[in-house]
Parts: sequence; C-alpha cells; structure tokens
Amino acid sequence: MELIHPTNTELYALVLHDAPFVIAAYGLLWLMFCGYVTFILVRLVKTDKQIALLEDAVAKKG
Amino acid sequence: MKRQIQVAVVLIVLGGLLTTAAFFMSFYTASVQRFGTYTAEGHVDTVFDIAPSSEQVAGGVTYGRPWLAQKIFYFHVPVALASFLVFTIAAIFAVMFLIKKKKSYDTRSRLAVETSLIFTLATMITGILWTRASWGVWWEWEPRLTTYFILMILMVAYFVLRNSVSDEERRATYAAVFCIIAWIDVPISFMITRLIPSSHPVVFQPGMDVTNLVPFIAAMIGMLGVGYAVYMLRAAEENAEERLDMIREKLEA
Amino acid sequence: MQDERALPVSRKISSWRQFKAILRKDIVMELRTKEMLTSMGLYAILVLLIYYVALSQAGQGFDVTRIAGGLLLLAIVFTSMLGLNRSLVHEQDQGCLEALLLSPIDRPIIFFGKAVGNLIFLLLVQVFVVPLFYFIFLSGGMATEHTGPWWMVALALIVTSIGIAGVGTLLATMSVNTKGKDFILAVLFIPIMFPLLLVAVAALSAVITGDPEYVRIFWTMLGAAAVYDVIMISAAFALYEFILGA
Amino acid sequence: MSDFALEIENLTRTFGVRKALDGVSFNLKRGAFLSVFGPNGAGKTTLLRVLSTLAAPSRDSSVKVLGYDVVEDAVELREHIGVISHNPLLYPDLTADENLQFFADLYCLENPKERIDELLEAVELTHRRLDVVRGFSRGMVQRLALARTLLPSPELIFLDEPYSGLDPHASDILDSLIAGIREEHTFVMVSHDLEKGLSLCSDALILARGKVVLFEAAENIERDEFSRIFREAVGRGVS
Repeated sequence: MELIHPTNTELYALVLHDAPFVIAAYGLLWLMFCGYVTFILVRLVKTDKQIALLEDAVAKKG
Repeated sequence: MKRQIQVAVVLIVLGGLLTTAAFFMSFYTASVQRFGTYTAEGHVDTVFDIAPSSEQVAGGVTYGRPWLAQKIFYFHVPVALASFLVFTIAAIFAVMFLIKKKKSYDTRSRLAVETSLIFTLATMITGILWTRASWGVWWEWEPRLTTYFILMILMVAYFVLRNSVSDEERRATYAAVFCIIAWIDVPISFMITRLIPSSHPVVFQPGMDVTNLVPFIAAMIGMLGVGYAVYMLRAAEENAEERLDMIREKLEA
Repeated sequence: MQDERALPVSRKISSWRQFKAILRKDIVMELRTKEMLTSMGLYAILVLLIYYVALSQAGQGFDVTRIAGGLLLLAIVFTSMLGLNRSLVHEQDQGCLEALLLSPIDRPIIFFGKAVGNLIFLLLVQVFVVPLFYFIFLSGGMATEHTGPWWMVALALIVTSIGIAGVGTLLATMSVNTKGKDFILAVLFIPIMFPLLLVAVAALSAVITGDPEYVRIFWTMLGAAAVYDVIMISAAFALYEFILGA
Repeated sequence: MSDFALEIENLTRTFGVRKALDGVSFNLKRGAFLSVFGPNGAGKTTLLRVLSTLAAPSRDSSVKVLGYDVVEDAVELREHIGVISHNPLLYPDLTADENLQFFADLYCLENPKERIDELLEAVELTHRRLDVVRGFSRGMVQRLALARTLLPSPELIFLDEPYSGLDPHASDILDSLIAGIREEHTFVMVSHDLEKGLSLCSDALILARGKVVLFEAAENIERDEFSRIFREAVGRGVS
C-alpha cells in the first residue's frame, strides 16, 4: 500500500490555502484541553494543600 | 483520588495520541470523500462546493475549493459528537437525581454539563475556523450553527441558574429540571441538518470508505477518552472539596 | 390502609373545581389591579416606539413587511416575559404558593391553572398589540398588497402563545425563587424558546409578506411549532411537580 | 385509629453530607400542644415542612401524621392539616371573602358560603368581608389567616413562628384566638420565643443540629433546667 493516496497527492498540491485554518483548529483544540486540564490540576494541588493544613489542625486538636 | 488523577492523565495522553494519529491518517491514508461528486459533469458537491468561483482544474477534473479543510471532519465531528453524548449523560443523571434525590447524582450531572460545555467550546472554535476556510466567513446563521450556539447558551444558562439559587437542594432540583429541558435541543441540533436544507455538510452517513472510517473512529474513541478524563479530574477535585468541607465541619464541632 | 374518617365539613375533591378556582382567582385579581395588563400593554407600546426609532432612517425603499413577523413576535416575547414574571411573583409574595401546595390539590392542576391564566392574559395583550402594530407599521405605503389571510397570523400567534405560556410558567416558577428574578427568566426563557420563535417567525413572515408559497411554508412551520409545543409542554407538565416540591 | 397525632420514627432528611434532620423519633398524643425550640438551622422548619408534606423524608424514615403516611398518603393528609405562619398566605389583592372562597374551592368544601359566614363571624371580620386584604392591619390579616386555616376544619394545626412580626396587641389577639380553638385541635408550634412557647405547650421539644435534645411533657419541665439545656443547644447548634 502506498503511503499517500494518489488522489490526495494531486489535491494537496492545489489547496494548501486552507492548511493554516485546519492546523490552527487542531492546535487550538488541544491548547484548550491542555489549558483546562492544567487549570484543574493547579486547583487540585491548592485544595490538597488546604486539606493538609486543616488535617494538621484537626490532629493537633484531637 | 490520586489514582483517579493518574488514570485521567493516562487517558488524556492516550486520547491525544489517538486523535493525533487520526489527524495524520486523515492526510496520508484516508481517501478523499465523495459525497456528492467532484467530476467535471458539474454535479453540485453537497459537501464542499460552497465557493464555485475558486474551483480549480487539475487533470480535467473540477474540484471544489476546500479539500484540505475537509480534514477537520476527523476532529471537529468527534468533539461535537462527544459534546452531545456527554450532555445526554448529564440529562440522564438529572433524571436520576429527580427520582432518587441523592446529591451525588446532582454532582455528576453538573460535572457532565461542565465537560460538555468544554467540548462545545472546542467544537465552536474548530467549527469557526473551518467555516472561515471553507465558506470564507467566520460565522453564518445557518440551522446547525444556530441550534448548536443555542445549546452552548443553554449550558451557560445552566450555570447562571445554579449560581442564583442559594438553597442547595432547590438548586440541584432546578438545575436538573433545566438540564432535562435544555437537552431537548440536542436531538434538534443533531437532526436539523438531516431534516432541512442546510449548508452544513452531513459527512457521516452510510457508505463511508473504510480508510475514512478508521481514523474517524480512532479520533472518536480518543475524544471520548479525553472527555472521560476531564470528567474524572473534575470529580477528583469535587471529592477533594467535599473532604475539605467535612474537615472544616469537624474542626467547628 | 386508611380508615374512612368522617370530616366535620363535607367535601368531595374535584380537580376541575380547583382548576377553575385558580383561574378565577388570577382573573379577579387582575381585573382589580389591572397591574399585569397595563404594564404589559404599556411595555408593548414602548417596544413599538423603539421599533419606529430603529426604522426611522430606513428610507423609502425599505419593505417593512419582510421583517414585520420578527418585529411582532419580538414585542410579544418581551411583554410575555414581563407578564410571566409578574404572575408568579404574585404567588410568591405572601407565601401563597405554599398555601396552594398545602391544599389537597394535584400538582399538575396548579401548572394548568397558572399556564392557562397566563395564556389568557397573553392573548388579551395581543388583541390590543397586533392591531396597533398593523396600524403603525403595515397599513401605510410600506405594506405589500398580497398579504395572506389574517386568521393565519392569529393562528400562528396562538400556537406560539401556547408554547410561551406553557414553558414560561415552568421557567418563571423557577426564576421567582432565584436572586435576580427577571434576569434569570430571560436567560432561561430565550434560549429554550429559540426554536419555537424561529419557526413562528418563518410562518408569520410567509403570511405577512404574501410569499407565493406561503400556504405550504405556513403549515410546515406551524406544524413544527405545534410539535415543539407538545414536546415542551409535556416536559414542563411532568417536571413542574419537582419545581414545586423544591 | 391511633391515639397519636404524630408517630415519628427515625426521621432523617439529608442532602449530601448535610443532615437537616438526623434520626428524630417521638410520638405526640392527639389534643396535645407541642412547642419545638432550637437555634437557627437546627431543623425546626424542615421538621415542619416534612410534617406538612412539603418536603419528603429520606427512605428509611417512618413518619405518620394523624395516622397518614406523609409520603404515601400526602394528598389525604393535606385535607386534615392547616398551617399558620408568619407569612399570612393570603392574596393581598383579593377581598377577605374571595380569599376564603378560593381556599374553599381548593378544598372542595360543600356549602362554602355557610362555612365562610360562620368563620368570618368567629374572627369578627364579617363587616370587612368585602374589603381587599391589602388594607388590613397585621392583626386583621392574622385573624383572616386563622379563618383560612380553619376553613377545612383541620385536626392538626402547624404554627410556624406565628408571633414573629406581630406587635404586642396583634400577638394578644392571636393568643386569644388560639386559646379559643385549643380544645378541639392538636398543635405543633415552631418558635424562637422560649417564654411564649412554654406557656402555651403541653409538650416541648428541643432540636439541635437535626437531633432531638429533649422531649418532655410540660408538667415535668423545670424552667431553669430547661433554659440551661436550651442555651447549651443553642451554643452547640450555631454553625
């Protein structure tokens, strides 16, 4: 099996014009996911710290 | 909880790999899709032939312009389908909440709506870039785009509603009811391109080539994995918050 | 297992009588204060005034019939939100809704009582607003001659109003219990109503502009609107109990 | 038919980690007057809402009011209970007559006219029956609210802080009205006012954090001891 479909090769030569949009769309999609996930992870770490702090307080109290 | 996070991160990486693989497959192995035709007979291409002025001739065959833009199908559509699916799950949890009145169902429903909103935004971003490439405009008030936009507004309204109710149980009930009513837009948005004439392509239909189907399914599985991972991460965060509340209560008692 | 205890005051629960009571109470109250009708009517006039401002520079060649359907429906949507909010604030004010819930009444009857009341007020306002709209915008030189029959416009408005009253009653019952009542109502109401408004405008415009195919377009769009009404009202009907219970 | 107006066993109402009511159990005889005390957020209002069928208890609770299950027989039960709260639950833009007529219709009373005449006479509002409630004084509104509650002649009356917002005069009127119907009804009152609640009741209940702290017949209650327990409960309950 050849790597690039014959029709495709022919076509890509024609219409590179759209490439920036497609690649930007794919990039933005993942940028967004990664951004959101990092955001959650940062918040999680913060909450973990808070929990540790309060648990210490509980331990001291008990 | 730690485990949840690990699984989530693994799922995101796997999803990323799968979708990226699909992305490259769509360029290298997928055959060009022939919904409508692109031959010189001048048959109207329902999928691509939006801008006939820029038709180009190669080897005696007339092509619609935005062939490359079509590759967006392999990630735009999976993301959009995932957003529909996750919102449907949210509505199912909402129904279960109304039946059982358990807080955990409300939390799950809310997290699912949140995940769905993220996917909806992703769909919007990719979609807008595609319309720019393919139709030459950033936005068009066209049935699919309009109903999908409304779906996004409904999800935002869901959180506005939640924020404006102070009693916890009432908030959960109102949110569940609104989620169910808002869900009605999902089948409308999904079916509308198949029911009324719309310039939004209906690519996914019977008779698709295997070389197209494989990357599509890979991307779909990848996106669902990412969706589940996002949901799990938020659930882990929610668990942590709950634990925090319980410790605070303990301290005060 | 229930023992049939004789009640000191005899009674026989009749849902029809309860429904009539809610409806009559709303109408009597409105006839006394005229609060809802005057505020809705006045608001509608103000909206028409704004329309005039918006269209004042449109020029001679501008054919207002092309957007008349949309303008008319917009005025109705805005006034109806005002009315819906009012209608449920009345119930909330002195805790009257609680008294309703404490009585031996099936929850759906409350829904139908309130929704039918709202529908009546909506239609009353329209009886006043639609002719006014016609005189201001459509009777002049701007109108086209081949407008469809007016009963079609009326029918489209009635079908739309049924949807607005049904779903609006549910959403307004939620929104009166939130902070920022009217804002929340708008945020929930407009996107939920959106599909209905879209098809209603299509039906109205087809008739008003006298599109050559207006009969076909009108009935397709009205059919879609009716389907939407049925789905939404059944959902609202089924879910109303939960809203009241919260 | 049981002798108890309230048979409550393990009444729990939870949402998430928060427990509004936590294993409340007690029985109350017919004809009793129960005063429920407790700090804010102790679950008094929730208790009243559960007993008056406005809120459902959790699954493993068994709550019977007048022999009716609050979940399964809610509709029948509603015919036998009445609520007087600090909110009048009357439409200000209807006349006294129209208000009562409306509620008579909701309860589907037969011969509503006679019943309304009788009740308006009893609360001495016959001369104002055609006036709009908006113009009534607080005392008159509370009297009309009482008439509304008595309309279907309930056996059990819930009083939800009925004195809050009343001036001394109106509160005296309410006292005398309650005294007038004390004999033939069972009462459950939620109140902040320790003095008032204790002077009226035959049984007292203190709730804190959704749990019963004390349930005792009035004749066994030692004032000072009771105040001490109440203050302790308040101290504990503030959250």
